[in-house]
Amino acid sequence: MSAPATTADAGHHEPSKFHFYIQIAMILSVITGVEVVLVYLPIAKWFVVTALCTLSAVKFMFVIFFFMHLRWDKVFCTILFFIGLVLAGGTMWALLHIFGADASKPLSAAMLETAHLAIA
Amino acid sequence: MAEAIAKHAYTGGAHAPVKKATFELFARPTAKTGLVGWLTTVDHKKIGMLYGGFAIFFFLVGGLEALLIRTQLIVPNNHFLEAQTYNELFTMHGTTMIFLAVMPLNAAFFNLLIPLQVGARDVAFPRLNSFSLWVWVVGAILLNVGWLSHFVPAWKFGGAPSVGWFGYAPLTSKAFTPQLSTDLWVFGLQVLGLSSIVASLNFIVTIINMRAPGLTMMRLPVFTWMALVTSFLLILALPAIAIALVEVMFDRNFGTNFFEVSGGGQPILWQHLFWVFGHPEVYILILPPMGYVSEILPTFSRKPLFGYPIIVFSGVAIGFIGFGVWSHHMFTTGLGNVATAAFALATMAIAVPTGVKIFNWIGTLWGGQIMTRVPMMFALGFIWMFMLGGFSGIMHSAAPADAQQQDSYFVIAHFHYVLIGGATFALLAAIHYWFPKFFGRMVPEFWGKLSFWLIFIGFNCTFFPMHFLGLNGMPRRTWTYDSNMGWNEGNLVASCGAYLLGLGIFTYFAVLIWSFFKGKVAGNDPWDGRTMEWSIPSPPPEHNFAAIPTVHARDAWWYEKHHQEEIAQERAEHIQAEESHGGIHMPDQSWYPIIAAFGLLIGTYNMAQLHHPVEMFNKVIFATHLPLAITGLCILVTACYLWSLEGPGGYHLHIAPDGKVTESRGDH
Amino acid sequence: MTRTRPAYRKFFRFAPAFLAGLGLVLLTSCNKVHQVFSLSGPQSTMVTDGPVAARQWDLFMITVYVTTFIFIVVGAVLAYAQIKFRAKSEADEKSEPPHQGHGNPLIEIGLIAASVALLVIIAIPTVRDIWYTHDVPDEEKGNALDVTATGYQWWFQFKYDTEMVKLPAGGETPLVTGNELVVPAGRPIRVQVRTVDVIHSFWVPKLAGKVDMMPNRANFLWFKADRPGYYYGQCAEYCGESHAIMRFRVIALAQPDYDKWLANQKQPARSVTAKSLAAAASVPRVQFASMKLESGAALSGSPEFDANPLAAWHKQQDVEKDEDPALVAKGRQLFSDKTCVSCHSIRGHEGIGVTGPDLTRVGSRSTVAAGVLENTPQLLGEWLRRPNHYKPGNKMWFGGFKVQDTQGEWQPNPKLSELSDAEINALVSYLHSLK
Amino acid sequence: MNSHAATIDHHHDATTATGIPNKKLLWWAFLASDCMFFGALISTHLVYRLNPPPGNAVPTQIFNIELTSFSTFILLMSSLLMALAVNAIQRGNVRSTRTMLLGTMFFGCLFLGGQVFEFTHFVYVKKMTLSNSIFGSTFFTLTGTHGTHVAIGVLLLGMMYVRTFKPAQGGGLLLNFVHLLAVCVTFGVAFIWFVPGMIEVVYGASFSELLREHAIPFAAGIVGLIALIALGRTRGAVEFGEKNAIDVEAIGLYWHFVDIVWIIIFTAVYLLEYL
Repeated sequence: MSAPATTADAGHHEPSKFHFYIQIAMILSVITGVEVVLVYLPIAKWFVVTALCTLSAVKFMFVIFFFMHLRWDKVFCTILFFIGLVLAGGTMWALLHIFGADASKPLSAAMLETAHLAIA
Repeated sequence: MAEAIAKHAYTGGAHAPVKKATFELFARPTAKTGLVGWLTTVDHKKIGMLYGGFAIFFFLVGGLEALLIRTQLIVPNNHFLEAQTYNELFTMHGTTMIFLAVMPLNAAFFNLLIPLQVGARDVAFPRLNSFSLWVWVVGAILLNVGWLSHFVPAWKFGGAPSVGWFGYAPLTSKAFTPQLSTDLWVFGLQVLGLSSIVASLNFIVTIINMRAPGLTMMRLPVFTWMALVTSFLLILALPAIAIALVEVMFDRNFGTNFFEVSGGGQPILWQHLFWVFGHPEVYILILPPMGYVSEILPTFSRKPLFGYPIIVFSGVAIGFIGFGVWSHHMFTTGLGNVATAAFALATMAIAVPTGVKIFNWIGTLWGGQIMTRVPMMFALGFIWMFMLGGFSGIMHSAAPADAQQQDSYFVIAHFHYVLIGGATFALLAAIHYWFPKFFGRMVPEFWGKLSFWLIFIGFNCTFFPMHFLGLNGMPRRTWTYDSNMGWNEGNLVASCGAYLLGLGIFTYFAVLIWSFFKGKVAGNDPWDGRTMEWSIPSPPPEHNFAAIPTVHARDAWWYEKHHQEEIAQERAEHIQAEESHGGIHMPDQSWYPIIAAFGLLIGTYNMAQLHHPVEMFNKVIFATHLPLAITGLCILVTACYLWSLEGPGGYHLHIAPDGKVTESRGDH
Repeated sequence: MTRTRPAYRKFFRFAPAFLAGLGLVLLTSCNKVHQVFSLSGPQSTMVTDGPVAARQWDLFMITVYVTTFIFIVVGAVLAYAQIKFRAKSEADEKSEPPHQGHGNPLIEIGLIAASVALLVIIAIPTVRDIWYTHDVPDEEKGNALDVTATGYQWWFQFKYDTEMVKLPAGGETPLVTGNELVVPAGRPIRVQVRTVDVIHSFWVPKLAGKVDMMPNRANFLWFKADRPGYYYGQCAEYCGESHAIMRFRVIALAQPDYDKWLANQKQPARSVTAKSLAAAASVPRVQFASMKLESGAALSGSPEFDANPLAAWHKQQDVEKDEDPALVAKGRQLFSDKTCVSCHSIRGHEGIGVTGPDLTRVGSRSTVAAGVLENTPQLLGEWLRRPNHYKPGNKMWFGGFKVQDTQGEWQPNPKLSELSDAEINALVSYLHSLK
Repeated sequence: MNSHAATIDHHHDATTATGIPNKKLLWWAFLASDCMFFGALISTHLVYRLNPPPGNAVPTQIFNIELTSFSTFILLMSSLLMALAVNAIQRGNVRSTRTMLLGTMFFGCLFLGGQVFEFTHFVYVKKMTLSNSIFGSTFFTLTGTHGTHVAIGVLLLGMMYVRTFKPAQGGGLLLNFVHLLAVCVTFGVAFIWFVPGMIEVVYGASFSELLREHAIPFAAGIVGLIALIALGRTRGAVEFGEKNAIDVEAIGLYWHFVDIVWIIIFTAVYLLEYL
């Protein structure tokens, strides 16, 4: 597995991904542009939210798999990162739901005021 | 093959820079002993011992705090302590025992054992390891410096922190605890978190990447597996409390509204963020002890661990589910029925992998030849006590019943059964078990057993009655109670038990100190062990292994003991191969980790009192502590910069056939 | 691996038996065995007096049965293994190692399945009771009494949301009391729990489990007292310096008694008329100079009080026999002069403050200082004299606010900390006239 | 050196048990940890956005979406340059690596400058501060923490850039330190003063007035820039080479991570407010 490269010619470098990276960056810019335009379009809200989330996720994946080389690295790196990502996402999801529940609604200012007035 | 192994031994690998001198502000320290040797060490064994020493010190401090607490409660309406002092004591007892005793003791064992169990010469990033140790010391200082203001009036910290170990907002806001001690608590925990994250990253890389040839993940000793899971829990859980602490710090110093009720803040968010960290923290405390016990039981049963894969997977499962049960600490905060039910069921689910571990430990005993040496007694005590603690845990998962137990002495009983009966018993077992390995001397059996029984009886006398105190309605964190509540006898027994427990702990450590000087000299393998650390001399040499071992089976050393010729030949080849590659590569010591930690101390200590003027000789020198805080930050950054420039460095060891070790420096 | 068998081994062989014996001696030598082990203290979660607490206890007992069953089975196997497979002699320890077995997947899966099954036994009633304890059952909703409990550092305020009282200045407001919640027995009480400062928790163990008072949120709990009684409650969430003594009481009365109490509460504060002015010359009733209280003494609950707190509470409702109108009037004046009014409210008299408990009927309460001291003249006087001793850190100590001295250090307001015995005497007379 | 370097496989390290270089593993584990860090921060922000207290600030009246979109684009471009820097060093091209590192830092500075402008604009024009509303607290803390990450990234890149000049034969500590100082001064002045100032100019402020009022930082920036150019000349053989690719890649991972966090923040904090 550690067999040294038999093709030990001086020119054996990582193949350049220069143009590839430029293409990725262009795709990312275009997606960002689409996102900004999207929020101003008169389309159904649920559709825009879904589209925005999807587009962001696509951008996210492009960066981690290409710019961050996950695509070419050992799959363990991907697993490692996704452990954190999934736990963070899950925690966020749970927190938003807990705070979204009826039982968790904060006291409105009006209710607070009556609470204080009643003492007097 | 030999080439691969030789390369393996060389931690820097092909990427390590060629050693070039003359690029250093300080001469690179080379002293192996003495103060400089210890302060600049990068040797995982020395760092482990420093962790252990500091941790045992704070363990005894935390124990003393507990004894003061129990003394105050020995009779109703006692005035031995003032309310505020008592509150400081229980806050610091909890904080100390968790962050400054059990966690660093586990870190000590991680440091001491992981490289030995995976067959490596050191951890993956030795200087980073030294950094996390000294950063931990900084955190310990910040947390405890408040005690000084009880003795030196000029230090106006307002006593030690008094917000409870989980510092529920808004009690931590400036309106309710204006004292500096709360700021120091915030920064102290933050710094300890940094230390733990850095250390854990190091252990993760070490365990995953530095395994000896042949040591597949499913051959890893269980302790190392649990260390891996724990390290993952630490890096994933600590960020939550880091954010929560940042928010409290901002609330206190910069007027933000995260937990400020008048500004629309929701203090319950602190509880969520705290327990998102706090519940995995419980497993951070208990998983390594499960690892010790899983090493000790097979050794003294002379049998492999029963159901190794299931023990490993249940450890991983506990780690994962542990992130989904945090709100069971908050059943009484009005989460809503659905959330309460969901967290109650998840909590019950986590009992399954925990139970599985107990079944497997019993399976390990079954059919073995049980030798009841002291470590084994503590390990068996662990199983019994941890089982009881687990049962009261299941009782808490029934949320409506928990509404009566939450914040009562029943909870105190529960978590002390888990953390003393569980974690501490296992740690005491581990200290006793590995003492001969790291100090080369045996602890006498009689005194060990005596201390076991004192601790066992004292512990149960202290905490068993607390179940009943809780059921009888005694709330926790109360500095006094009335005589008509039916709590007098329970508290009296508990306090007496606490003194007995204290006596037992004292005996235990006194015997250790005696053994360090006078104990019988131990051989390499006094217990007939099964894992790789028992294959090397006691205490282990600086380079751990003369030759990096090749692992052929799960209990690597047990296998080697039963295949001696084959192994001897393999070893000789490895030594030769490594010597032909320039000898054993060892990393250089460095000043920068401790200097960086010093910068952090100056920075955080002054950040904590940011808005207070700096006085010296009764004169105000600076209007705020900002200049000093920035100075600390600059020291930290500069040290990190120089650290990155100096490079890992290194030197080589050469082992002569007669075992004599010589050192060489310079290019290879 | 050669070891000689030391003689002490025998000692440790008998250690478990010794341990059991010691435990037995401890148990039997205690002369209050019954009292200790019946766990029937005033805050017992075990001897319940209402359906919510009863449900919670029953659920707890289910968990106890299940875990005890597991403990007996697993413990028996563990104990058996420990004894059976113990190396009996040195020869054992040095003999061939036992079979190096690695486990048995079938046993493992079986045990996992069994654990899951046992947990389901707990899970079902847990989920059922989460819903039951959360709110008053539908069929009883119409009969429920709504109360708001608000936590302060370190006392409780209770507000009867539907019981309105007329304000002297006109308008009406819900009835408010402090530290003692009087409720009708047999009716469900729905408590909204609030806080004005830090987190507190409302806990009356005999009636219901606790619910936290979360800042900026409104939590609910409900309970029902099965019979008239005097119930002890306590804050159960650490809330600062005097958390330990942030106590309160729930007094459940039969409906007629409750109605009578309510009618009285709705009246403005009682004023002592001057009809017995002639008696004003009589000696002051309470001699504070002779009062001796040990700081370590148990303060709340004299033996008579503990024997029947409900009766003591009823007795407390009666007007004091030999009131001295002059003294009461002096006390009323002092109540204003000493700035008490800025924190305490006495409906119909001068008080207007909202940061301390409402004192409109403080004389009829069975305790003062949030359940710390029995409301006798002596103890009320003691409380006025040294509030910081009985409740460290409380606001009354420094008169609601601190003042800065010349050094810039914050000191208590001297107005309150300088009460003379005569002044305390008058204040106590006044406060005890408020029935 | 070159023949040895030729055998480096940048996706497999034979000295480790998994083949992943230690540093790469460390950074990926750290990023997993950082996910939780930002997860907690973003949760805090969203919890308060979804349950706002009455009288909270209205984000759409405060935000300047054009500027933020531009910042987002800038950060994406910096990510591209970072990827190119790694690409260059993996091919042993130290010169190109330096250029790309400087470019990454430059774009990073543009982003930070935009944030400095945004913050001052919000505070002084829109009157939203850290403490006067819960939205201010969560918004400034979240984006500020992200900005701090970017700033640390620029500092790390600066250290890496300076390190590429470390002479092969050793020594040069003082020169190296001066070089780092020049980096800090130039880029510090750029993002704290110059970039936000330029944005003000774009929005109509007078450039000459800006220069007159802040002559000292401008001068400091110019001096720093000259020093940077002067010190940037090639000075003989350097130690830095293809074998250091892992170091550049590790910092690259961090930099890209900061970028993806911004991708999420841009959507969750900014864009979704406009619906």
